[in-house]
Amino acid sequence: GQSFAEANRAKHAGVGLAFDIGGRDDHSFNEAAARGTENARKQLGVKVKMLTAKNGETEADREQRLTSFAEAGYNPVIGVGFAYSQSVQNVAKDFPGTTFGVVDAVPTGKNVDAMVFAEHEGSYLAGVAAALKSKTHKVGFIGGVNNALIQKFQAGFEQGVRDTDPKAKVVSQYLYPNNDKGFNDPAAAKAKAQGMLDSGIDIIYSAAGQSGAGSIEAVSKVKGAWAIGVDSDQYRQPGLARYKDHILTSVVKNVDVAVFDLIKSCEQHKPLTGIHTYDLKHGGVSLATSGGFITDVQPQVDAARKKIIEGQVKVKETPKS
Amino acid sequence: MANHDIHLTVRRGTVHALCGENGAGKSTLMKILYGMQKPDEGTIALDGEQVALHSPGDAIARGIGMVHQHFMLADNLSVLENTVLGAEKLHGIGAGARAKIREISDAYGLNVRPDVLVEDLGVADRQRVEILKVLYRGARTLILDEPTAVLVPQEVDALFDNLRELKSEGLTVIFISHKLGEVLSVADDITVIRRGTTVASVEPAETTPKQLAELMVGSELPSPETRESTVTDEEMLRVQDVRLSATDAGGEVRTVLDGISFTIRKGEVLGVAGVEGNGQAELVEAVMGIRTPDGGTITLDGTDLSRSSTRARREGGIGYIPEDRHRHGLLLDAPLWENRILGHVTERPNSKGRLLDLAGARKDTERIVAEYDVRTPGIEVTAASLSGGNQQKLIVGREMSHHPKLLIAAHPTRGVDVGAQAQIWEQIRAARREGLAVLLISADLDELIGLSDTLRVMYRGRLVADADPAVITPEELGSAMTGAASGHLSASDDSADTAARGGDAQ
Amino acid sequence: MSTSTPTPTAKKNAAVDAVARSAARDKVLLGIAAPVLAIVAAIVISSLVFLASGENPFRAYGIMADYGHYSDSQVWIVNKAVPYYLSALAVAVGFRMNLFNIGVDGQYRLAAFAAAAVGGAVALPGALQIILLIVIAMLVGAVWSGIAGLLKTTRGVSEVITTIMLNSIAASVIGYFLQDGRLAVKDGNLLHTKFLPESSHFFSFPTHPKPVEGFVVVAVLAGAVYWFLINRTRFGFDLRAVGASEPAAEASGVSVKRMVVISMLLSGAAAGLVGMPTLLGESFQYGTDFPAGIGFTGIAIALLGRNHPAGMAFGALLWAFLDRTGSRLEFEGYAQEIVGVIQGVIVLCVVIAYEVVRRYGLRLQQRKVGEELAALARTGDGSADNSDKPEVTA
Amino acid sequence: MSSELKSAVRPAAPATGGRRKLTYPWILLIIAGALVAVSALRAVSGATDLTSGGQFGAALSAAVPIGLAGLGGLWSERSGVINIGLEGMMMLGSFAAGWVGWQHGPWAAAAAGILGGALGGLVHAVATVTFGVDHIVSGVAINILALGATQYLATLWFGQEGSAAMAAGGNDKQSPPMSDMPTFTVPGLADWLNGIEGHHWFLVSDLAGVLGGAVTGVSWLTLLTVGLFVGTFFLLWRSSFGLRLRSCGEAPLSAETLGVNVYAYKYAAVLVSGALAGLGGAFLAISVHFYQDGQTGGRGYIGLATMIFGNWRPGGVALGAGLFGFMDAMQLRSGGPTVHALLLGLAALLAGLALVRLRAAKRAQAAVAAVAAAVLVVWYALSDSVPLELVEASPYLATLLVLALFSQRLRAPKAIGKPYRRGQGH
Ligand SMILES: Nc1ncnc2c1ncn2[C@@H]1O[C@H](COP(=O)(O)OP(=O)(O)OP(=O)(O)O)[C@@H](O)[C@H]1O
Ligand SMILES: Nc1ncnc2c1ncn2[C@@H]1O[C@H](COP(=O)(O)OP(=O)(O)OP(=O)(O)O)[C@@H](O)[C@H]1O
Ligand SMILES: [Mg+2]
Ligand SMILES: [Mg+2]
Repeated sequence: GQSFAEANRAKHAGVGLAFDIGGRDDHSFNEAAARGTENARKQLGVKVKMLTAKNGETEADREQRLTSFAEAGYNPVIGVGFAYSQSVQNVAKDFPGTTFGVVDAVPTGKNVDAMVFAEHEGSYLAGVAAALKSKTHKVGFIGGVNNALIQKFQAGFEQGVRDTDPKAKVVSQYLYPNNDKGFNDPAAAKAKAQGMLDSGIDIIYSAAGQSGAGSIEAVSKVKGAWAIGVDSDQYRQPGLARYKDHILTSVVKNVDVAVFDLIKSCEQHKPLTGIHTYDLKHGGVSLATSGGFITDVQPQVDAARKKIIEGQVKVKETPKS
Repeated sequence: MANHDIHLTVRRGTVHALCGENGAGKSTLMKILYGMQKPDEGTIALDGEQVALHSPGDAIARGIGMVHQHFMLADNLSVLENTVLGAEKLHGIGAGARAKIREISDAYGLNVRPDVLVEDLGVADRQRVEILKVLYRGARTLILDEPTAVLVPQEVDALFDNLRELKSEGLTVIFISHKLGEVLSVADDITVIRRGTTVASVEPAETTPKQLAELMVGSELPSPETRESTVTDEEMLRVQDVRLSATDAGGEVRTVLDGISFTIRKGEVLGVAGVEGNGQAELVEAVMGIRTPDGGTITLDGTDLSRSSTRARREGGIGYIPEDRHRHGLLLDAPLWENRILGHVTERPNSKGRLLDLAGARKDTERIVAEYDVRTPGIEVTAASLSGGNQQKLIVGREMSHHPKLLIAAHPTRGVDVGAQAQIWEQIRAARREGLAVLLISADLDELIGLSDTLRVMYRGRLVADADPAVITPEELGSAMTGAASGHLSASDDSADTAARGGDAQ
Repeated sequence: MSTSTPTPTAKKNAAVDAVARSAARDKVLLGIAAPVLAIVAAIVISSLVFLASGENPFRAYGIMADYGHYSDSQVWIVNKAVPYYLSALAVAVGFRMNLFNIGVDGQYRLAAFAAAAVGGAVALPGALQIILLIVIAMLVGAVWSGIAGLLKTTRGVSEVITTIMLNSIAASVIGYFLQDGRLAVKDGNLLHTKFLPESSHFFSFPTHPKPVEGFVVVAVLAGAVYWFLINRTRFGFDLRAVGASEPAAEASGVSVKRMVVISMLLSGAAAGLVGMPTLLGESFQYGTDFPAGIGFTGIAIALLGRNHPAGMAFGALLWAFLDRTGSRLEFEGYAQEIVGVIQGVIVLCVVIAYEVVRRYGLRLQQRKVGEELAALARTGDGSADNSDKPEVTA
Repeated sequence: MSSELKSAVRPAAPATGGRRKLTYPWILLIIAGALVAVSALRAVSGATDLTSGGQFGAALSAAVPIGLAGLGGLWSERSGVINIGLEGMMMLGSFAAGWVGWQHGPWAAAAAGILGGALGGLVHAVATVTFGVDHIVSGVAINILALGATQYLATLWFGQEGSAAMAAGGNDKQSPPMSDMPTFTVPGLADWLNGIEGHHWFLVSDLAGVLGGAVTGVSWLTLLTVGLFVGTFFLLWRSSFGLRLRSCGEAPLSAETLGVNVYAYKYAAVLVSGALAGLGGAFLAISVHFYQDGQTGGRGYIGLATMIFGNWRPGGVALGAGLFGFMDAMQLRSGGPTVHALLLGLAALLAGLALVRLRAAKRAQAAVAAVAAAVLVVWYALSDSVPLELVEASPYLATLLVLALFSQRLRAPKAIGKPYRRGQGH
């Protein structure tokens, strides 16, 4: 019969945002991306449509989602999360007139904007702060899933700690070797953090999506211990309001900025394409200061930041094994 | 319709026997009395008062207790637990109940130990637990549905002593049996049921077994008697020193078959007697290859089958009529023609090579249905919709169609009505004339004595005695079955007369 | 043996014909009754759910129907249904003999992973490569489910439990090897096995705008093989016999233990195919994002399709259709999660409806047989009565 | 009838290898032995977390949801109904807990979890008891339905744009957070035990660790769970209600003839089963303060495994759940290194097994065990950690191993999974 595309040709419909499994309110990068479109809606007056991935999706499911956006005339179409890497690359070929964006991945394509972040650089700063604030000289890192992305967080954090306090010990552990459950299991993070705290660790940096709430809670039960948040400024998250006095800082990934940039460029008919790295220099990542708990070490943190921006310090993307 | 126009009056403090052929509706009637099934119409009055029984609970509350045709016991619970179940209010579930059980057991000589697991009990013990369960509830009216079917004569006598004891205490007993000798010996009144309706009420003193039999089936009872011997010298089956042990649920290893040896010749029927649970079922399964013995050899017509699979044995010429046709003989939800394939899927006309021959199987099923008089409207109906007798005829037809050298028949006529019974006997006899060897297991001693050329008695996994069916009586056989006698059983002086022999059957 | 025929043959035949005809009619009617009953119930319940959540069910159904009738949607649906169907076949092989292979999920993932690892390392020419990979996948799937089969036959452990455990263990095994430096390569933030060479790409049908995956042919073939195996071969009869009654099958000469192992192996081999359309037609590598959970969907579809190849094809398409419309519904402002509710309701309604209809059918048939025989006996009068007791000697 | 009688065969004399029954003194002895072994292991390997109070506390809270699911399975299966829908019932429980909890607090959440799970149980009972659907089929269907329903309702109730729930921190996949469930710590005792534990004395410190875990910061729900286990034992094995319920799983037809309303007891059992699983789900939600999509993570299935593992007895289920909890807590808290120490323990166990088998003259089995033990020792010596994947898989491997070794000694209720229809007994 007739194809859907033929039946539903449309003009400019707005921005299409396709989330990863976490969904728009994941307190993490999906949420940040949503914030970016929200800003665009307010400032540029564009319409926004958001769709969310389901568990156990296939490549085809993601392609279908992106295709339905493009067919309905949405432009740009943005996939949030590295899972969209392949599907964006595939679909972008079929819709040369549409600009596609993807967060955390670098697919190729003439009409594709790849937005990647220097998580390791932000994590380095968190390492500096942790090394300076730890009284036991033992700090911990909890990763949700042992994949390449999370390893960037680990690598940066470990390097930051070591460069600042060579005596300090960093214990890095993952909740799951290879299972997305790791971003979704606060109970596991809680137990893991508890184990770390029991062994004398007093600062824990968790890069574990939603699971992070568990480790923050465990930290909040121990006097003098600090948690370091990730992706968004977790001090300000309503769901974590109860523990905010224990959130030292957060490594913020400004996905909203990247998304906003892309939308704006499209509105101005000069769409961004190619790889755009949002690093420390370009304000793509930063260390949150809410709560003022790191005010006392801010000078050292700023110094480290400067060294990275100037290239004096090169932050590694993979942890030393 | 299972029952219609039933009229039954039972006097208090008597033993009232109910008899009728298989499927006459006796069990159905008793289930109605016990509240397990609802009558479409009609009334039940107890002590002159009309009662409505909606569930067994109602019946129990009115002092009716029932011992079912098939044991209703939970193996994994103790005797105590089985007894107090549903009647916990009476004496609790602890010490009080235990004391009460001992009391009842002593009062009626039931000899029941409250704390053993039921699975560790033998048949007669289980029977007594069933009776105890009823008495524990203070029943004044006892219904016993074929309580003697699995008992040896001595155990039957003991049971009857128990019943007389109960009667003398003023209890009422309704007793169901088709063993007419038993009925006449224990009953005060007799009611006969035929095709779901009461046909007569008679006084035992004024009735002979022959009259009773005619009332039951409308004609004379068939007899399994075999006239001339067809036994040849050619050996068909040789079983030598077969041993088998099994691990039970508690992890304990038990010897189930202990050095079993026998031979069956062409044209011979070897009957094995024994109380159920003494290893007959295991023997059959060992010969069929369903169980692997620990040692010993099984040779069929000169071929050693000890290591062969069940299928190879079947292909080698063993026919099998299993004792539990629903569990082992049929696929109840499958149509008749698929049931015809069962067990012979590798043979013609059921298959060609590795493929099924559906047309061939269907056609042959039609033939079996016609030839063996299986009452069915067609071969596409499921086996479950046939009556038990017709299911059995289908099985017999199926097994006979492959011209077996050896037929293993375990309780071939159990639960089958007299008409079908006669047919099955006749078919076995006919095949035997053509040289078939038969291994017959049966709890019906008359059938066993009547059909067999040779008799062996099995007790605790061993063949302990042998007997000549021409002279042996059920009583003697029974005493060997309980382990009281062994070796070669010869006829005793007074029991050789035919009156006693045919007593139950005629 | 040949006793008197109970009734005149002609009369009996007529009666038999009538019964056979009415039995066939009943069978068809009952066969239709169950799915109709289930679908009606499912629609009613789903509508209530829509209404309760303040949505208009008819608009939603309209959107779904509208979505389903476009050609490109149909391509999406067919492609999605193929692995579902294969998974259902794998489950059904077990179901036909009362084995619950809950482990199809682990089996197909491990199988696809092994095939991907091998495929990334070797490059045979032409079709050989594809054949090699499919064989490897089927072997690995079979071995993994075979463990459950062996544990069941040798140690008496329920396959339900072992396959659940094996699912988790499979995930760990894959996790161990799917690491940089072991069998995986790092690609941006993803870890996956090396890309398969061109020769491993399965063909596809060039439909517009997206192609239909060629694996649909394999699925149809697998369905046909399944049907033939089960219904037309001795092996299939043995398998069904075990499913219908284990003791009866054992007594009939089937080695139940052997059948358990063989059918677990077959089921696992079929499970090995489940990941192939994705691997050979879509992703060309096994990565951390390889789809999981199709094994569980297969259970649902086998239940929907009553283990019948055509029924399961319908079930797979229905499931895929519902999955795909979820995205469309979300586009139109509904919560796509409603699809999960509809799917769950359908499965529950189907299993209940089939059971109710089955039981009713059995009772109906029993009564009919009883009546039929009673009628025969009446018309057959005295002769029938006599034939009950042939040639009795007292 | 013959099938019922088969087991009645009594031989002249019991043949070889009668096995001793596990009585309570024996079980206590085994537990004590295990403690000694573990503390020896701790001393040898230096993996102090093996017996720390924190480890046992974490083990306890990891064990509770699994144990509740297993206990739920026990109720249902003791009445003869297989319950593979435990996972779905847990999902309903955790969802309901999240839904009620953020507005009314954790106790209300626990109650809601119980109701939610019981609702799942009700569906299972209707399908299996009333309609006679195959138990496993119905269970699978319930798991699918529960997943769909909770996900859908979460979008409506937690993630609706502009709703109060969303403002309170809820979203499509997660409920707004609820307040803490109170915990209790026995004052004095906890600190004292903690102090002893710190000394790392052989056995004494280990025992202090175990006890410390049991008296420090324990959720009241954990205590409730312990009560439920004890209560279940007394209710099912020491009361007439329990006798009737178990009789439905052993011999429903007999129970029916004695006036037991089998349907009612099966319904009750399956409802309780769902309620317990629901409470297990609620425990998960309460301990992390919110419901979350995918929160149950297969614990319902694990619960089922512990039930079989525990031979359908509450003590066994508790033991199984404890083992799972222990492994789980260990891999989460300290990962590879501590599990690494267990290699040595396993090697010792296998060596022991080899000796026992050797004495029973089973050479081949003894050899296999000995070789395996040697391999483990070598592995232990040559490495200082085990792969995370192995740690993750260890509970499942342990279950498989136990079932493979001891399945013959397990005894399921006799009529389990069999269809039962009132008035259709013969
Ligand atoms: N509800 C029913 N409607 C019609 N027929 C039924 C019904 N229930 C049972 N029957 C049939 O009624 C007949 C009587 O069965 P019943 O079990 O009462 O016989 P019985 O006299 O106890 O036989 P047996 O000696 O074998 O125990 C059987 O053929 C049975 O199939
Ligand atoms: N509701 C019913 N109405 C009429 N006939 C029925 C009904 N239910 C069952 N029947 C018939 O009753 C018979 C059921 O067979 P069943 O096995 O109960 O017989 P049975 O009495 O045990 O037979 P046998 O005495 O030969 O063992 C069938 O012929 C069936 O068609
Ligand atoms: Mg009867
Ligand atoms: Mg019958």
